[in-house]
Amino acid sequence: MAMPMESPISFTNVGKIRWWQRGIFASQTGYVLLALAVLLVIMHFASPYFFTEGNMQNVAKNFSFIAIATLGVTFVIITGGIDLSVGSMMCFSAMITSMVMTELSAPGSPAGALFVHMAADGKTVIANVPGLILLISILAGLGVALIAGLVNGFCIAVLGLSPFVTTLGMLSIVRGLGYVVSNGRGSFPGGPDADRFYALTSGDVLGVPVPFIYLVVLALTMAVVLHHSAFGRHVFALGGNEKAAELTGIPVVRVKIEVYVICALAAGLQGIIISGWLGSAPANMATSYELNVIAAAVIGGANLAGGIGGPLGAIVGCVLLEVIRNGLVLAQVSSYWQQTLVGVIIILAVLVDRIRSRMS
Amino acid sequence: MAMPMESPISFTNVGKIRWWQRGIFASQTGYVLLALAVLLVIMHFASPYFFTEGNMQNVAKNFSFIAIATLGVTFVIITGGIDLSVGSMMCFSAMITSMVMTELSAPGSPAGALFVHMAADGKTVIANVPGLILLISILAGLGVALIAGLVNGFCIAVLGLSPFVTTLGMLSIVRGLGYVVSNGRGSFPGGPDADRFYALTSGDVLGVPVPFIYLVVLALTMAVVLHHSAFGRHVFALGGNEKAAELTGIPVVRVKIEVYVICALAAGLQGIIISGWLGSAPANMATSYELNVIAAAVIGGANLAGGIGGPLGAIVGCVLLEVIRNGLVLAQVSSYWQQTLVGVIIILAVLVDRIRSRMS
Amino acid sequence: MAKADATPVLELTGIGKEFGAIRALHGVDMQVMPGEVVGLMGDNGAGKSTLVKIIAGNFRPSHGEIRFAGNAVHFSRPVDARAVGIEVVYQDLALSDNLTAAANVFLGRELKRRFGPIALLDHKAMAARALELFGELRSETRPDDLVKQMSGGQRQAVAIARTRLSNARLVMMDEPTAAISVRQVEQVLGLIHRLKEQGVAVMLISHRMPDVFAVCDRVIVMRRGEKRADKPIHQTSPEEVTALITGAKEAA
Amino acid sequence: MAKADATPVLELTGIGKEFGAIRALHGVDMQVMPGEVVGLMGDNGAGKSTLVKIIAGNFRPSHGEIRFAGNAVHFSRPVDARAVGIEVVYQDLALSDNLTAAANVFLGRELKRRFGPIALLDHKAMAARALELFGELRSETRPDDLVKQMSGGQRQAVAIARTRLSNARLVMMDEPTAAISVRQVEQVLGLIHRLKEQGVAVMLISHRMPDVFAVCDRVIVMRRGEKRADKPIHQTSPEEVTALITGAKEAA
Amino acid sequence: ANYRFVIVPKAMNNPFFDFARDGCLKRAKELGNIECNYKGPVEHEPATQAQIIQDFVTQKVDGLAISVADVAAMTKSIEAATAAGIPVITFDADAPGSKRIAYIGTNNKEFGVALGKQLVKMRPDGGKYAMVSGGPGAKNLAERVDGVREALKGSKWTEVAGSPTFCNDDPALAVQQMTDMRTATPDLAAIVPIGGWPMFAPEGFKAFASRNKKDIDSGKFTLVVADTLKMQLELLRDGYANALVGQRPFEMGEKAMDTLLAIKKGEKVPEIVYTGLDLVTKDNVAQMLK
Ligand SMILES: Nc1ncnc2c1ncn2[C@@H]1O[C@H](COP(=O)(O)OP(=O)(O)OP(=O)(O)O)[C@@H](O)[C@H]1O
Ligand SMILES: Nc1ncnc2c1ncn2[C@@H]1O[C@H](COP(=O)(O)OP(=O)(O)OP(=O)(O)O)[C@@H](O)[C@H]1O
Ligand SMILES: O[C@@H]1[C@@H](O)[C@H](O)OC[C@H]1O
Ligand SMILES: [Mg+2]
Ligand SMILES: [Mg+2]
Repeated sequence: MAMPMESPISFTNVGKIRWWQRGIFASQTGYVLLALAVLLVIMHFASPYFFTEGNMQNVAKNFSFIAIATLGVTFVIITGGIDLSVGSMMCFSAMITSMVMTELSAPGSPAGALFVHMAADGKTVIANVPGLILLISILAGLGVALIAGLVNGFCIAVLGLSPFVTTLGMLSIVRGLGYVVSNGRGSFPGGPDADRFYALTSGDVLGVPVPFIYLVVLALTMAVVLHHSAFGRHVFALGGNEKAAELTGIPVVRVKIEVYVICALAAGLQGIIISGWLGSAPANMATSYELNVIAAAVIGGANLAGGIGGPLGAIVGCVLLEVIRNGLVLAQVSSYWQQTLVGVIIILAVLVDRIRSRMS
Repeated sequence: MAMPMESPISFTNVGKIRWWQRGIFASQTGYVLLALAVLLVIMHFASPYFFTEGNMQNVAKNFSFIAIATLGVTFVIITGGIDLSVGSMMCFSAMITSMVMTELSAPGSPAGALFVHMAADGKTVIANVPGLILLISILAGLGVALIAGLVNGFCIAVLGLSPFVTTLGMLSIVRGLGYVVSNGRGSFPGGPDADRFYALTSGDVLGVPVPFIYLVVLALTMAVVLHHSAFGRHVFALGGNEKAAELTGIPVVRVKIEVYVICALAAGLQGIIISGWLGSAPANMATSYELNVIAAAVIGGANLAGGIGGPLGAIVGCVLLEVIRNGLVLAQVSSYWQQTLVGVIIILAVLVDRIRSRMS
Repeated sequence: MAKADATPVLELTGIGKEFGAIRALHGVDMQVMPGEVVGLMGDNGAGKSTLVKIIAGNFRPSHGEIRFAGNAVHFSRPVDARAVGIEVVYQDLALSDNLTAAANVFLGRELKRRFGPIALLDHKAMAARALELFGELRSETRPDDLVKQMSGGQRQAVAIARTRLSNARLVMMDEPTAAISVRQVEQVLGLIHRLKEQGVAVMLISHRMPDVFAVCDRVIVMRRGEKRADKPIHQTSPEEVTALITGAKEAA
Repeated sequence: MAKADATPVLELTGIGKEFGAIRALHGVDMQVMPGEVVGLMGDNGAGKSTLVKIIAGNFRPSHGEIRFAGNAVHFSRPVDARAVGIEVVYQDLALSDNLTAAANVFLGRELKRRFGPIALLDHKAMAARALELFGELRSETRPDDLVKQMSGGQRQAVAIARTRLSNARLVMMDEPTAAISVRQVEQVLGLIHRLKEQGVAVMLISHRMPDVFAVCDRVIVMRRGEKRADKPIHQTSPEEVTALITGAKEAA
Repeated sequence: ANYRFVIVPKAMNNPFFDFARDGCLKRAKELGNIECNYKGPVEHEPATQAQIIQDFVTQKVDGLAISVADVAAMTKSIEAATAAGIPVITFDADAPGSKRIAYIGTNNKEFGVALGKQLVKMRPDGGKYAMVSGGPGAKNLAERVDGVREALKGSKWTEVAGSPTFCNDDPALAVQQMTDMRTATPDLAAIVPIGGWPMFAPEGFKAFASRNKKDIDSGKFTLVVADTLKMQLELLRDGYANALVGQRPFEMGEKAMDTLLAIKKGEKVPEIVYTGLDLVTKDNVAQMLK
């Protein structure tokens, strides 16, 4: 029995949504972008060197250094969770990568024997397959991140622990393990693949720093995943109403575990890249970066209550933080005042978003 | 026209709630208390020094040092907010108190002339009214906390900014101002009232450390305010459903500002007490304490989503963190493993609460 | 019934409201007299709840003027509307899930006992009074239970009980009987009758035709944000109202 | 109508549920046949929604057994119940406020288009199908609007539209017509008729006596967690059911 | 007798203190009858350090060697420890005026002066310079800053606004700050980090130095850096810096054990032991690396 339609449903009281009423123009991200633009102009007048090519490259590199981790934590924030372990995770993955690289490259060691041998001159060390050591090292670094992410996800999704407490515990656990494995010393990338590693992490392609390229690729991927895949939709649904998501048959546990794993992997990758640039993975690397990373996401428009966020916002937040930092040094503001100004500018930047609410 | 009652409303399908099904026995706080008891037993076996009088005093003093700030932040958390500026606030209030105390006690200075003068021997400095300098100094320290709290509250309640971003900005602002006013050096209590100050902050009464006494008084007050005053009820209502609270005519803006002010004042008081015990208010004092303070509240059962929390939980959380810290040092666990164990124990402690959910 | 020459409790002129591109309300005029029960009907999305929220100070109108008891008013927050004597049962109930039923009923108007300079909550008195109010509604709702754990109808009873606390001059009920059971529906209709007798104006929003025809003096029909009809109840019929709601009949 | 000797779609034996000290359900037995429409009525707090949630895998029963299509089942999560063909319209609707109406309708069953190895969401197809479903319900609900911004009735339409996506064997509707307007009520009742014709079993929870008597084959009355009556609709009357609900009549 | 001594750094996350720890462990092993514990706050935070000291007082350890995070705060803690009969010495960062029995470490003022003098020696022509410091709270670092300024007073060197920057002991931040300062003042002629932080990130430091390589080689940009950890020496050897002035943390650790043991045995110990400074340039770097 098909229903006969009396009259087609029409929406006579609904007008056209103008372009400036939707999408980015109606979001916090858009308004923070506006604040950023204002800030750039101010910085330009504060220091003639701000807009030099060298400094722009520098800014691009520096913000890419926390932006990848910010992309990861944005997934978690959209589900309404939080991950405080990103800073420690960066350090630990970086450390494991360096340590494995060094270990596999030591001709004498048991593991090293499989990968390297002395050349005839008794000096040069040659790897079996070029790049193999590097690959294994990076996989090892990401592997530990994967495990930490799984543990976070398991505690939160399956055991139902609070994300704040769980990831705070993980912050401590992972940082401590970093001290344990390196005996407090941190570690350095070493061996025949170290140069290849440096090229992959701190080189540039046609003047564009490689971390920036990774960032762009990852951000685009994230945009597609969030808005055009079922997984992404479930991530948003979880943040909107977890109970409803559960009732409508979304695999809540799986999605939650996945976001914490993504976040840990992003942090791990971020740490590995930073250590390549530093040439070292010190045991105190990225200490308390978690606050910066989460702040960047939130400033860019992600909502800690869940349900809102995206890659563009994450990046805008990171750029804003880096421009403030870099700009204040360039403007030769006294170090004592710098910290105060950073705080003030952060608040002013998000305040711009209020213009939108007031206008509508 | 009064309605005739057909039959009195009765609840035949409702049994009696047994004592172990309600109140603390049915709360996370109760279960974390259980975890704490287990931990105490373990520590007793791990170190003979743990249950000595000296160490117990020590533990009591140390946890009181963050517990007052935790009480404050618990108010904020119950409304569904967060305050990341507590650590910086502690430092800044302490610093202002010391600086004012020193300034007012300097016989030569313009402000000092009003309060102190040289004795006949040209050496001893005498105050007009004993304790007046101390009072004014403490009020000055609390005064700056009040202002910071008002600014936080204003930005969050009136301008509608995110609590995370606002208080992160304030963290930076207040810490920076501490550097600015002390020229990076910090300050320490001085003058004729310094000894009185030390007695009030690090003395003991019949073997009980005074900070512990303050804590007990404040916690009891807080319990009464939360559960037996209209303000307390509104704090819970706000955390349960802010929209509904607004619709039912609760002065949401005022309540929000009040909780941020309470939180800042508690942090300020806490900082002043710590500086009395330290005998100094260094510029990097209490760096990153905010995470410990928030963690203590959350471990004790406060819910960052709002609507749940209380003084007992705040205290239990602080005791747990301090027992872990102190216990691991006493048990002579390697410093490098300590951090890892702290994380593991934090997670295990909240895990105990899951037993409850599973059981019911 | 209200006399024609009395001052209306509520008078709306040209009320309009846009949400971005959505015109939720457009040029709505209406008057409500003291002691009058007005039924507000209309299709889903017609703008009824939006109108209630505007009157209650929850949204500001994009256009138009509100007069309450003869004076122009501009409520900027719900508490302002409450202060002049407007009580509302919201469609989404506006309950704090983590509080008990009694606490919700008394939210913002807690009963207190003074102990010298301090006033503490009088839990017992509030629980007793709430039980009484639920009894009046014939609802088996336990005052000391958390609202989170309650059934849909129990929650609605809590929201309705709230309006009984103050001496309101206008009570607006947005689908108060949607979730409640047969006998409580009777009680709510009875309650509306009593309010009317006390000279309180009532605005009832409902999709239940029989309820509206049982208690209302006048019915207003909205369609896509506009007022399509405003008639004394005895000059219309359920059939006509249905036709107006669905748009089969354009106006009356 | 269902034949007596067919296997019941759903069979409950001795279902009980306690929440702490509250006995929400106690010893409930019932059977639902394919193509049968059963009305579940009862006072507020009688345990209707709790029963629905137990069948849907949202709570586990404290006592008793559930058989679905002849087999004992133990759903540990709602997705398990959905997998065997149970669709539910929850009383609180279970919508994600930050998603659009179309996204909510298709939540967990998104339509996709394959691009080589990857499958991306087919936004257009979902919006079109959702508009169609809302049209069937005669509801003016815009597929691309956020659910957060919708009126109570529009939200309910979204929740009802969901059940139309799959080939369910049992559809449970917990007060599906509470917030919707007259003409949509007709459509929902029409929908229930069509489901019945397709052999789908329907359980309708409602406080609206006329609706229950219009579509149900059988009515079950609950009171304080217990089943008080289970009768073919033509052997009872609205008056008797009302008496059973209020407790004026103990059982039938 | 078996003694349990504890060495308390300002912050465990600073690689500098790893050397003090290693020195301490080595010496403890050599001496045989003592145990060396290493424990401090993870981050540089004085209240936490004070709590840790108190825990050790409770445990009645046999001696404490502290790198003081805040002078006033430690003065009180040291008093408490002394009252409990535990001898206390300081290393790396001192608390003069407290009840500590001895200080073992660098004369920080002189350290600063040495850094400044090294700069003047290499570049008497002068120019603009900037400093990088760790945390604004640390007294030993403040003394170094004063020392540098004192040495450069009357020379042709002028300090730029915004100097010193504080990297909070974060190597990455230290490099970023150096980069930014050079961008802000393109004619900046020298940077003097008064601790080794930027070089603890060798590749980051290299990247920065490489970009300014031309200026470094032509003597237009000079890097005089404090501390002489191994990676720092390598960087100097490879031409990424002009000079290093180093302290001897390993020796600090060793001497701390000796001194505490001597105190326990009732011997008289000197109140101040300066462990000395190493001046390293291209000329002697190879030798230092051995
Ligand atoms: N906050 C909002 N933002 C955007 N649009 C909104 C908002 N609130 C309501 N609307 C829109 O305004 C229109 C009127 O909604 P309203 O809630 O007033 O309808 P209603 O008449 O109460 O319907 P119902 O009978 O379903 O409750 C709807 O189209 C709705 O989508
Ligand atoms: N999660 C819960 N925790 C504790 N008690 C609960 C919970 N859910 C329901 N209850 C209680 O169980 C009883 C039955 O509730 P239920 O929601 O099943 O009633 P209902 O028949 O659907 O009522 P209504 O017609 O009002 O929707 C009520 O007394 C309610 O307070
Ligand atoms: O001595 C210094 C130490 O105190 C600091 O914190 O780290 C670097 C060293 O130069
Ligand atoms: Mg409505
Ligand atoms: Mg129900």
